[in-house]
Amino acid sequence: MTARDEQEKMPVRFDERWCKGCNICVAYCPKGVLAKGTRVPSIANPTACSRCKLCEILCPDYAVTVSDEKEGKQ
Amino acid sequence: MTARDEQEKMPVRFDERWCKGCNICVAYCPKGVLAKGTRVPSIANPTACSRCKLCEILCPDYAVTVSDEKEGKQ
Amino acid sequence: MSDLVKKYLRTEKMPHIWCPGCGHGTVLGAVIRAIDAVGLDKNKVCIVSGIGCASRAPGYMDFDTLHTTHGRALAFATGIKLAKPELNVIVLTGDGDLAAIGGNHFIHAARRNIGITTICFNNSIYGMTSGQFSPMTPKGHLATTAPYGNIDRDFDLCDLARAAGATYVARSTAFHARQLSDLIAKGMRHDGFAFIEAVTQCPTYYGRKNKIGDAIAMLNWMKERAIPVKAAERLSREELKNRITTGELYRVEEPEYSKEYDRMVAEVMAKEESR
Amino acid sequence: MSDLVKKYLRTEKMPHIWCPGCGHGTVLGAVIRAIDAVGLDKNKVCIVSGIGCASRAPGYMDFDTLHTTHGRALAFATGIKLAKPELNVIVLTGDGDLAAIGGNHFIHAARRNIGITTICFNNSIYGMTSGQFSPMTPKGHLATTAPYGNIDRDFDLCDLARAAGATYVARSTAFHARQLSDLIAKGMRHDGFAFIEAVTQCPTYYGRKNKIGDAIAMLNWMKERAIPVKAAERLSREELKNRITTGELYRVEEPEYSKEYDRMVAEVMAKEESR
Amino acid sequence: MKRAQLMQGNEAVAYGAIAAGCRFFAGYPITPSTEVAEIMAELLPRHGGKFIQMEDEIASMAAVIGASLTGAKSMTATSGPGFSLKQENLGFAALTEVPCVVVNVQRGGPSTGLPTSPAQADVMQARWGTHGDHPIVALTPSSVRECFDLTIEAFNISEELRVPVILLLDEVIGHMREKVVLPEGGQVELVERPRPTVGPEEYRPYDDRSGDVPPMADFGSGYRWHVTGLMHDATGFPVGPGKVTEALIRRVTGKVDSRVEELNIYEEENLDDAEIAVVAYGSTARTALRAARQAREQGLKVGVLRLMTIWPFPDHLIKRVADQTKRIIVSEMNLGQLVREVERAAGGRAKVEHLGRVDGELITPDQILAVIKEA
Amino acid sequence: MKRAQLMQGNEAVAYGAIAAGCRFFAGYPITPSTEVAEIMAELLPRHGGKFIQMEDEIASMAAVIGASLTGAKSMTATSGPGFSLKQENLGFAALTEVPCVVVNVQRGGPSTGLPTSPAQADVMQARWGTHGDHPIVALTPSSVRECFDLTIEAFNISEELRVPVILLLDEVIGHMREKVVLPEGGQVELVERPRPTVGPEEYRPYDDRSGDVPPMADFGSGYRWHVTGLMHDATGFPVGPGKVTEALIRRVTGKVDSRVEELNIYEEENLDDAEIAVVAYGSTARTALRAARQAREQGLKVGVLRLMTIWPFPDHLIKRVADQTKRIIVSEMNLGQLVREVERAAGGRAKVEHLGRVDGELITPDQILAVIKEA
Amino acid sequence: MQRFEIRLSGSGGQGLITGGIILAEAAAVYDDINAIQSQSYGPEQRGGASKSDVVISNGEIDYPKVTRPDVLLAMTQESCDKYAPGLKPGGLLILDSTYVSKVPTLDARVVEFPISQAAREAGREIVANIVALGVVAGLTGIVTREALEKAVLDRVPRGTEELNRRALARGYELAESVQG
Amino acid sequence: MQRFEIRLSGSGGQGLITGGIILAEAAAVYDDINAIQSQSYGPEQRGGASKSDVVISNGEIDYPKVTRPDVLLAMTQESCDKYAPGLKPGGLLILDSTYVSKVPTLDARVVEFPISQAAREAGREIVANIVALGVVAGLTGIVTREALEKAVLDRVPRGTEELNRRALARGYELAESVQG
Ligand SMILES: Cc1ncc(C[n+]2csc(CCOP(=O)(O)OP(=O)(O)O)c2C)c(N)n1
Ligand SMILES: Cc1ncc(C[n+]2csc(CCOP(=O)(O)OP(=O)(O)O)c2C)c(N)n1
Ligand code: SF4
Ligand code: SF4
Ligand code: SF4
Ligand code: SF4
Ligand code: SF4
Ligand code: SF4
Ligand SMILES: [Mg+2]
Ligand SMILES: [Mg+2]
Repeated sequence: MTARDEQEKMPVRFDERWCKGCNICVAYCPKGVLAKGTRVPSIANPTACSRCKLCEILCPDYAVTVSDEKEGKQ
Repeated sequence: MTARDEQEKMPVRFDERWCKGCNICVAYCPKGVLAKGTRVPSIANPTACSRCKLCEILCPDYAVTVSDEKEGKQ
Repeated sequence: MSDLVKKYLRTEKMPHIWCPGCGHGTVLGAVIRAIDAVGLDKNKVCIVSGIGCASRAPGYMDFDTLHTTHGRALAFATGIKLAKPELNVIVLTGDGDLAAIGGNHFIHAARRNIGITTICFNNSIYGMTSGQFSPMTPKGHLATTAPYGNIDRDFDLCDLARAAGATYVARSTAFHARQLSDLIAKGMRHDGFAFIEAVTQCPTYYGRKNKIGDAIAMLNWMKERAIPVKAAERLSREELKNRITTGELYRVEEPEYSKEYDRMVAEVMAKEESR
Repeated sequence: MSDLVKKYLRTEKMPHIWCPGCGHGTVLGAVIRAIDAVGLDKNKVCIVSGIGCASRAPGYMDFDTLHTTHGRALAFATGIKLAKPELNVIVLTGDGDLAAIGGNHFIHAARRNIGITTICFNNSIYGMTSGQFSPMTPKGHLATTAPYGNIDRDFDLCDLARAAGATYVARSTAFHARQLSDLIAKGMRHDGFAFIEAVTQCPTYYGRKNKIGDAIAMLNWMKERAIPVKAAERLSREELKNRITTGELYRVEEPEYSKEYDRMVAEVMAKEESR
Repeated sequence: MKRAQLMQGNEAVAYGAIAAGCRFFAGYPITPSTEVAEIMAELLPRHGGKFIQMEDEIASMAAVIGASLTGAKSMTATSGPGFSLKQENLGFAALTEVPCVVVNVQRGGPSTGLPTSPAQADVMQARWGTHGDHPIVALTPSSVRECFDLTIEAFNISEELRVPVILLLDEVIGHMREKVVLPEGGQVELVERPRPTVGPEEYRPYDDRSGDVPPMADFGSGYRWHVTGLMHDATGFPVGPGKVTEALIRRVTGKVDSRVEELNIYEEENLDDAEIAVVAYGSTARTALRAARQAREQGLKVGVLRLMTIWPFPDHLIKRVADQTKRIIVSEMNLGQLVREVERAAGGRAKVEHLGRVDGELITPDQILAVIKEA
Repeated sequence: MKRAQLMQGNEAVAYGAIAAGCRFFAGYPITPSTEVAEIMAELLPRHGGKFIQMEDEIASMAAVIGASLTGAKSMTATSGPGFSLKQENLGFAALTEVPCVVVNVQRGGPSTGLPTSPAQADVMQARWGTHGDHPIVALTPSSVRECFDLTIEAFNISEELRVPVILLLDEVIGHMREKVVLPEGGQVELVERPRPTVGPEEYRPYDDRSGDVPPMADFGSGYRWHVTGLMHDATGFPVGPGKVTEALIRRVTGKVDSRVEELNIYEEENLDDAEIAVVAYGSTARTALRAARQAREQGLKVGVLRLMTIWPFPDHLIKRVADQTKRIIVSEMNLGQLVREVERAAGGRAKVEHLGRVDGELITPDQILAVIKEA
Repeated sequence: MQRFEIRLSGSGGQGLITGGIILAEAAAVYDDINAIQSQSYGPEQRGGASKSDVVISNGEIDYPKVTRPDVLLAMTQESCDKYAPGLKPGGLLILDSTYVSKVPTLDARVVEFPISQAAREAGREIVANIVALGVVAGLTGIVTREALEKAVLDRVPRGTEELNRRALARGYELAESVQG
Repeated sequence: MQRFEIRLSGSGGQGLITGGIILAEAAAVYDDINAIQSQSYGPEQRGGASKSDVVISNGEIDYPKVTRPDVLLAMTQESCDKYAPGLKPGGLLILDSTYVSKVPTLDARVVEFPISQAAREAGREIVANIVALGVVAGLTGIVTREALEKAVLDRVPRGTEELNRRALARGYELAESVQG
C-alpha cells in the first residue's frame, strides 16, 4: 500500500494551509480518533471513526474533511 | 356684594392669559359646573362644584385654579 | 395646582408654546405634582430632554434644565447622573425622541439600570415637525409621511423597556392624570431606571389627520381604551389589541448603576490599601 | 463540509483572519450549511455586516456581500430588502456591532418585521478592537475597559428582539453547531424578521482576560451552561442565571414589511384606477 | 393641462427626483426639509418606487446606499443636525462609490439653532464633514425651477461618476413658492451608472483599466461582488497600507477633481466690464443679482458670478474673475465659509471681501449695495 | 522614583488628562485611540473620577457634555468614524459653551479605511465637521511629551473659553513609545472655567456683560439655569431670528477668533534666513524637522514652522513666513487640507506647495528633501 | 407691471397663508406672470401675528422676499401694529375694521373695510381671507378677476365653491365702494 | 551616540514587541538617552512576519520611524526574507540560526546564533527574545548591560526573573563568542 493509498483510506483529511492548530477537533471527537499533532492534528485511531462529522462541523477553519463512509470503505 | 367678592366666592378661577380655550375642563367636569365661554370657559353652576380639581389637573395650560373648600366658604 | 405651578414652573415663560388642547401640558402637570409628592429638593433636580414638542417641557420648569439634541436626552442624562449621583435626573421625552432616533440610548440606559426617571410623552406622532408617523403610530393610521396609511408596526414601549432591563415600568394617560402622577412619583422613588409611558394627545396633527376629533374626543378615546393591568391580565392578546394597559407593569429591585460604580471604586481602593 | 465550503465560500481568501480557535469560523460554517439546507439561489442572496471580527465573515462568502460601517448593517440591509424584496438578505453581526452601536437599527428592523435573517455572533466582547466589554459581557467579568470587573448588566438579546417585534427568535452556540444551523435554516425560511443569537468564543481576548482557558475550555463552558428551552421552562429565574437557553424561543406569523409595502401600493393603485 | 405651477423648492426637488428616475427614498423628518420626504411618500408608491421613514438619519443614509446597490437611484433629504449624522455613511458611499443624492436644506446652526430660518453655513461641512480625504459634489439651486433641474443634474452626476452628490438648498429656496414650468417626462436627459459589460467571471468591481469610474453591477444580478469601507483593491477586497490604497484614494477623489470644469455649473451677469464682482449661490445669489442690477442702474460696474456647483470648487473661474476685477464680494448667510475658497483661489489677484449674515434672515440687496459702495 | 518613562502618545494623553483635572471620561473603543479609554478606565476610579463606556460615540459625546455641566472636566477619545458621529453633539457643546476635550487619533480614511495606519486627513473635519458656524480649537502634538502637555493645554483652553477643544493626534504619535519625563503634580498650571460670582437670583448664564466668556454654574449647585441648543438670549432661553441670535453666534465664534494669537502654539526652527519654509504638524512635523536639518547640512536655507494649534488657523504666522520666504512646503498625510489655509493666508506672497501622502505610511525625510530640491 | 410686493397679515387661524398662495397662483398659473409666495415657519407661527408675503411681477423676480410691501393687509390689531411701519411710503394699507380699531398714522393710503363681518354675512367668517383677496385684487388690479376666481376655486374644499365665490364677489364689491 | 536604528523581527509569538519595548526602556529609563519604539498594528500583525522598531540616540530623535535599520534581528526565515533587503548598507544582520537557514547575500555584516536553541537550553524557548536582546546589546553596546538587565526585570512576569537573567546572560555570551 502506497502512502497515498493509506491517506485516502483515512476517514478524515486535514488541510494544512488552513488548520490553525486549535485542537478543537481533537477535543471533541467522540471516538478518540484524533490526537494533537505538530502542525495539524494526527489521526491516532482511524478505524474508530464513526463519520459523525463533528470534527468537521466544529472546526473553525474548515480544515477537516470527513470522507463519506462509502468512499472510505472502497 | 361687589363683583370682586362674587368672583372670590367662585370655586374655580381662570387665568385668561394662559387659557387657550380647549374646553377640556368643561367637558370633564363631573358636576357640570363649567360651560364654554368666549375667551375662557364660564362658570355656569358654581354651587355644584365638588372641588374635585379634575378641571385643574386636566387643564393643559394651568389656567384653572380650584380654591380650597374652606377658602371658598369664607 | 396654582401653588405648584408657581413653585415648580417658570411662570414668566407662560403661556407655553403648546397648541390648544395639547396633552403635553397635562402630562407636565402630572410630573410636577409627582415631584412635589416625592418632595425633591429643587436644587437637586435636573431635567433633561431631546427635541420635539414634548422636549420643550424643561424650558418651563424651574430646575437645572437641559434641552439637548434630538434623541440623545438619555445619553446626556447618563453623564449627569454618573458624574453627580446625588442629583435626581428626570428625562422628559417624546415618542419620536425616545423610540425613533433615541431608541439605542433608551435600551442602554435601561440595561445599565441607571437611576434616571424617564417619562415618555407618547402622542403617537412627530408633533414638532408637523405630523409624520412615529414608531408609536399604530399600523394603518395616517400621517404626512404615511399618506396611504402607515405600514409600520408600533412598539410596545413598556415591554421593550422591561426586556432591555428597566427595573420599574408603568403606563398611564393624560386622561388618567391622577394615576399618571402617582406612577411617576413611584418611578422617582424607585432606585434604578424607571420608565413611565404617558399616552397623550396631539390634536393638531394626529387627531386631525386621523379624524379622531379635538382634544376632548382624543381624551375620550384614551378613557375608552385604557384597561388597568390587573384587568388586562385576564384578557387574551387578541382582546388587548388597541387597548392601553395602565398601571405599574413591572418592578424589581436591582443595584443602581452609579451605586455599582461607587461599590467598584470602594473595592479597588480597599484592595490598594490592603496591599 | 468541504463541498459546501467550495460551493459557498471564497476559498481563495482563506485561511481567514480569525485567530486559532475563534468560534466565528464555526458559526459561519453553520450559516452556510443552513443556506445549503434551505437551497437558496446563490445569486439571490445578499450578506450584510457591520464592523468587527464577526463582520468580516461576508468577505469569505460567495454572494453579493456588503461590509458596512460599525453597527449599521441592519439599516443598509433594510434598504436592500425593501428595494429588491426578492433577495434573501442575511445580516451577520457581532454583539458589539448589533447590540452596542447598532441597537437602534436592531429594534427597528424587528419592529418592522422586515424579512431579514440576522445572526449575531455573540462572543461577549469587542474582539476586533482587542477586548473591551460589550453589552453582552456578563457583569463582573474582565475586559480592557473593565479592569476592575464590568459593572454593566448585559442584555437578554433574544428577549429584546422579541419585545421589539421580531417574529422568529432562536439561540444556540458554536458548540451546538448542528442545532445552530438548523435554527438558522428555520430563520431563513421564516417570512419576517428572524433573529438567531449564536453564542461563540473569543479565546484571544475574552477567554484570556477571564482566565476561562483556550477555545476548547470555552466550548465546554457553553456545553455546560446550555439548556434547551423546554427544560428551561421548568426552571426559575434564579436557576436560569448564567444559563444559555437554546432552541427556538419565539415564533409568530405576521405580515412581512416589504410585502406590506406591496399590498399598500396595490391598494393605492386600485383606488386610482377605480376613480 | 396647466403648464405653469406654483411650487415650493422642496416640492420641486421631489418632482425632480422622480423625473430623474429616483425610485428609493429613505429619510427622517426635519425642518425645513420635511416636505421633500412627504412628497416622496406620496409619489413613490405611485411610480413603482419605495419610500421608507427610517429610525434616524444614520439609518436613512445607510438604507439609501443599500438600495442603490440593488440598482435603484436613491435619495435622502435632511437639514443641519441630520446632515451631521449622515456624515459617517456619506464617507462610506464616497469610498465604495455608491451613487446617491443627499439633500440638505440649510437652516440656522450650529446645533438645533434656528430650525425654521435660512442659513448657508453647512457649505464647508458639505465638503469636509466626513473623516478622511473623499470626493464630493455639491450643487446650490437659486430658484424653484433650478431645484428641479439640479436634482436631475445631481442624479446624473452621481450616476455618471459613482459619487455622492449633495443638493444644498437653503430654507428660503426650500420653502418659497415660485412659478415654475416643468419639462415633460421625455424632455429630461437622464444618465445611468456604468454597468458591467463583461460577465461575472471577469468582473472586477473597482478596476480602473476601463477608466476612473468602474462599472457597477446591481446586487442580485449574479455578479456576487464584495463591497467594503476598508481600503480595497480592484477586486473589491481589503488591502493594507501601500500603493493600492494610495491609487484608490487618488482615483476616487481624482475622478471629481479632474472634472472640475465640466462639473461646474454657473451663470455670470455683467462681468465683462465689471470692477466689482459679487460671488454668491443659493438664495443670496438672487439678492446679489438684484443688488448688482441696482448698482448698474446707478452707474457702478458690478457683475455677478452665481455658482450652482460649489464643490468641486471652481478655482479657474475665480482666478479669471480675480484677474478681471478689482474687488470680489462674497455674500453668504454665514460667518465666512466659501469666501475662504474664493480668497485662496484669488491668490491676492483681487481684493476679496465677505458679506455675511447670521441672524436668520436673508441678506438684502441694500446690504450688498452698501458694501459695493464702501470702498 | 523613576523619572524617565517610555510611554505611548495615547497613554500620555490619559496621564495628561488626569493631571489636568479630568474626572469624567465617556468613550467607545476604536482603533487607534482605544488605549486612551483603557487607561482612563484604569486611572479614573483611583482618582475619584468616573469612566463609562457608552453604547456608541454619539452617546459618549453626550455623556461628556452632561458630566461637564455638573462641573466635571470631561473628555472623550475616538478616531475617524467615531469623530464623524460625534459631530452633531460637538456642535451642541460649541453653541451651549460647555467645556470638553475630544481626542481624535487620526487613522486612514475615508470610511473604515485603514484602521491601523496613520493619516492627517481629519484636519478640515475638525474645523468644519458639524453644521453651522461654530467655534473650535484644535491642537496637534508631535511627541509623547507634547501629548501630555497639549492635553493639559486643551483642558485649560476649553475651561477658560468654554469651548470644545479637539486634540488631534495621528496614529504615529498615538501609538509610538517615546522617552518622556512627566512633570510632578504641582508643576502643572491648571485653569478652571469661570464660575458665577453672583447668586442664583442675578445669574444670567449667557450674559456677555462681564466679557465674552460668561461664568458657568455647575448643575446641582442651586442656580437652576436652562441650557438649549436653540439660539438663546443672555438668560439661556430660546430666541428666534434677529439681533440676539446674531450676537450669540458672533460672540461664541469671536471668543476664539479674537484670541488667535494667544491660542496659537507653534515652534519655528531656522526660519530667520530661510528661503524655503516647511509647514507641518503632528508626526509629519518630525519628518519636516529632520528633512530641514539635513537640507541645512547640505547648505540649503530651509526652516520649519511647526504648528501645535491648527484651529484657529494662524493667518498671521503664515503671512509673516510668506513674506520672509520664497516657497512654503506644506507636508501632511492627506491630499491637501491645511495647505488650503496656508495658501489662503499666504495670499500669493510666497509659492505654496503641497506634499501629501495617503498610502498609510508616514512621510519620509527623503520625500520632503526631494521637494525642497525640486524647484 | 413691475415688481409688486403684497403682505397679508393677521392671526394664525385667518387663512392668510392660503390667501397668499391663492394670490400667487392666480398670478403664476392663470395670469401667467411671475409670482413668489413666502411665509414664516416655526412655533411663533402658531400664535400671534402671522404673515404671508407675495411678490408679483411680469418681469423676472430676483430678490424673492418682501422688504417694503406696496400693499399691506392687516386683519388684526396686533398684525397692524407689527407690520404697518414696514409699509412702503405711499403704499396701500388695507384694514379689516372688524378687528382693527386703532388706525396707525403713516405715509400711506389707508382703507378700512369690515372684511370679517362681510365674510360672516356671505356665509361664514372662515372665508374672510377670500373676501380680503377680493378687496386686494379689486383695489390693485394686480391679478385679473378671472384668474383669481379660478385660483380660489382650485384651492377651496369641495362643496364650498359657492360660498367662496360669494365671498370673493363681496370683496370686489367692497373694493369698488371706495374706488367708484 | 548618534541616531541608531534597530529592527527586531520574527513571528507573532516570539515576543519581539516586548523585546523592542525593553530595549527602548533600557535606553530611555536606565541609560537616560532618547528612545522611540514603534510597531505595526492591525490584523496582519496576528499572523506572518512581525516587527518591533527602536530608534536610540543620545541627541534628539526627530523622525521617529526606522527607515534603514543599522541592525536587523531576524528570528524566522519569513522575517529575514522580508526585512533583510531594508537593512542599511554595511549594517548588522543578526540571524537566529534555529529558524533561519537561507542566509541572504547583501552588503552587511551577518552573524548567526542559535538564539531559540539557546533559550531552550536556558530553560524555555519563550525567553528567546531576551537572549536576542543580549545578543543585540552585546554586539552593539547600544545600551549598557546594567540598564538592559533592569529593563528586562521590570517587564517579565514575577517568578521568571532568574530564567530571564539567565537568558540575557546567554545572549551576551553568544555575542562575545564572535567578538572575543
Ligand atoms: C437629528 C435631528 N433629526 C430630526 C430632527 C427634527 N425633529 C425635531 S422634533 C422631531 C420629532 C419629535 O417627535 P416627538 O419626540 O414624538 O415629540 P412631539 O413633537 O410629538 O412631542 C423631529 C423629527 C431634529 N431636530 N434633529
Ligand atoms: C463608528 C465606529 N466606532 C467604533 C469602531 C471600532 N470597532 C470596530 S469593531 C468594534 C467592536 C466589534 O465587536 P463585535 O461586534 O462584538 O465583533 P467581534 O470583533 O467581537 O467579533 C469596534 C468598537 C468602528 N470601526 N467604528
Ligand atoms: S479544529 Fe480545525 S483548525 Fe483546529 S486543529 Fe482541528 S483541523 Fe485544525
Ligand atoms: S467524524 Fe466523528 S468520529 Fe470521525 S474523527 Fe470526526 S469527530 Fe471523530
Ligand atoms: S382646560 Fe384650561 S386651557 Fe382648556 S379651556 Fe379649560 S382653562 Fe382653558
Ligand atoms: S373642581 Fe371638579 S367639580 Fe369643580 S369645576 Fe372643577 S372639575 Fe368641576
Ligand atoms: S403639534 Fe401636537 S404635540 Fe406639538 S404642541 Fe401642537 S398638539 Fe402638542
Ligand atoms: S480577536 Fe477574538 S473574535 Fe476576533 S478573531 Fe480573534 S478570537 Fe475571534
Ligand atoms: Mg410625539
Ligand atoms: Mg463580539
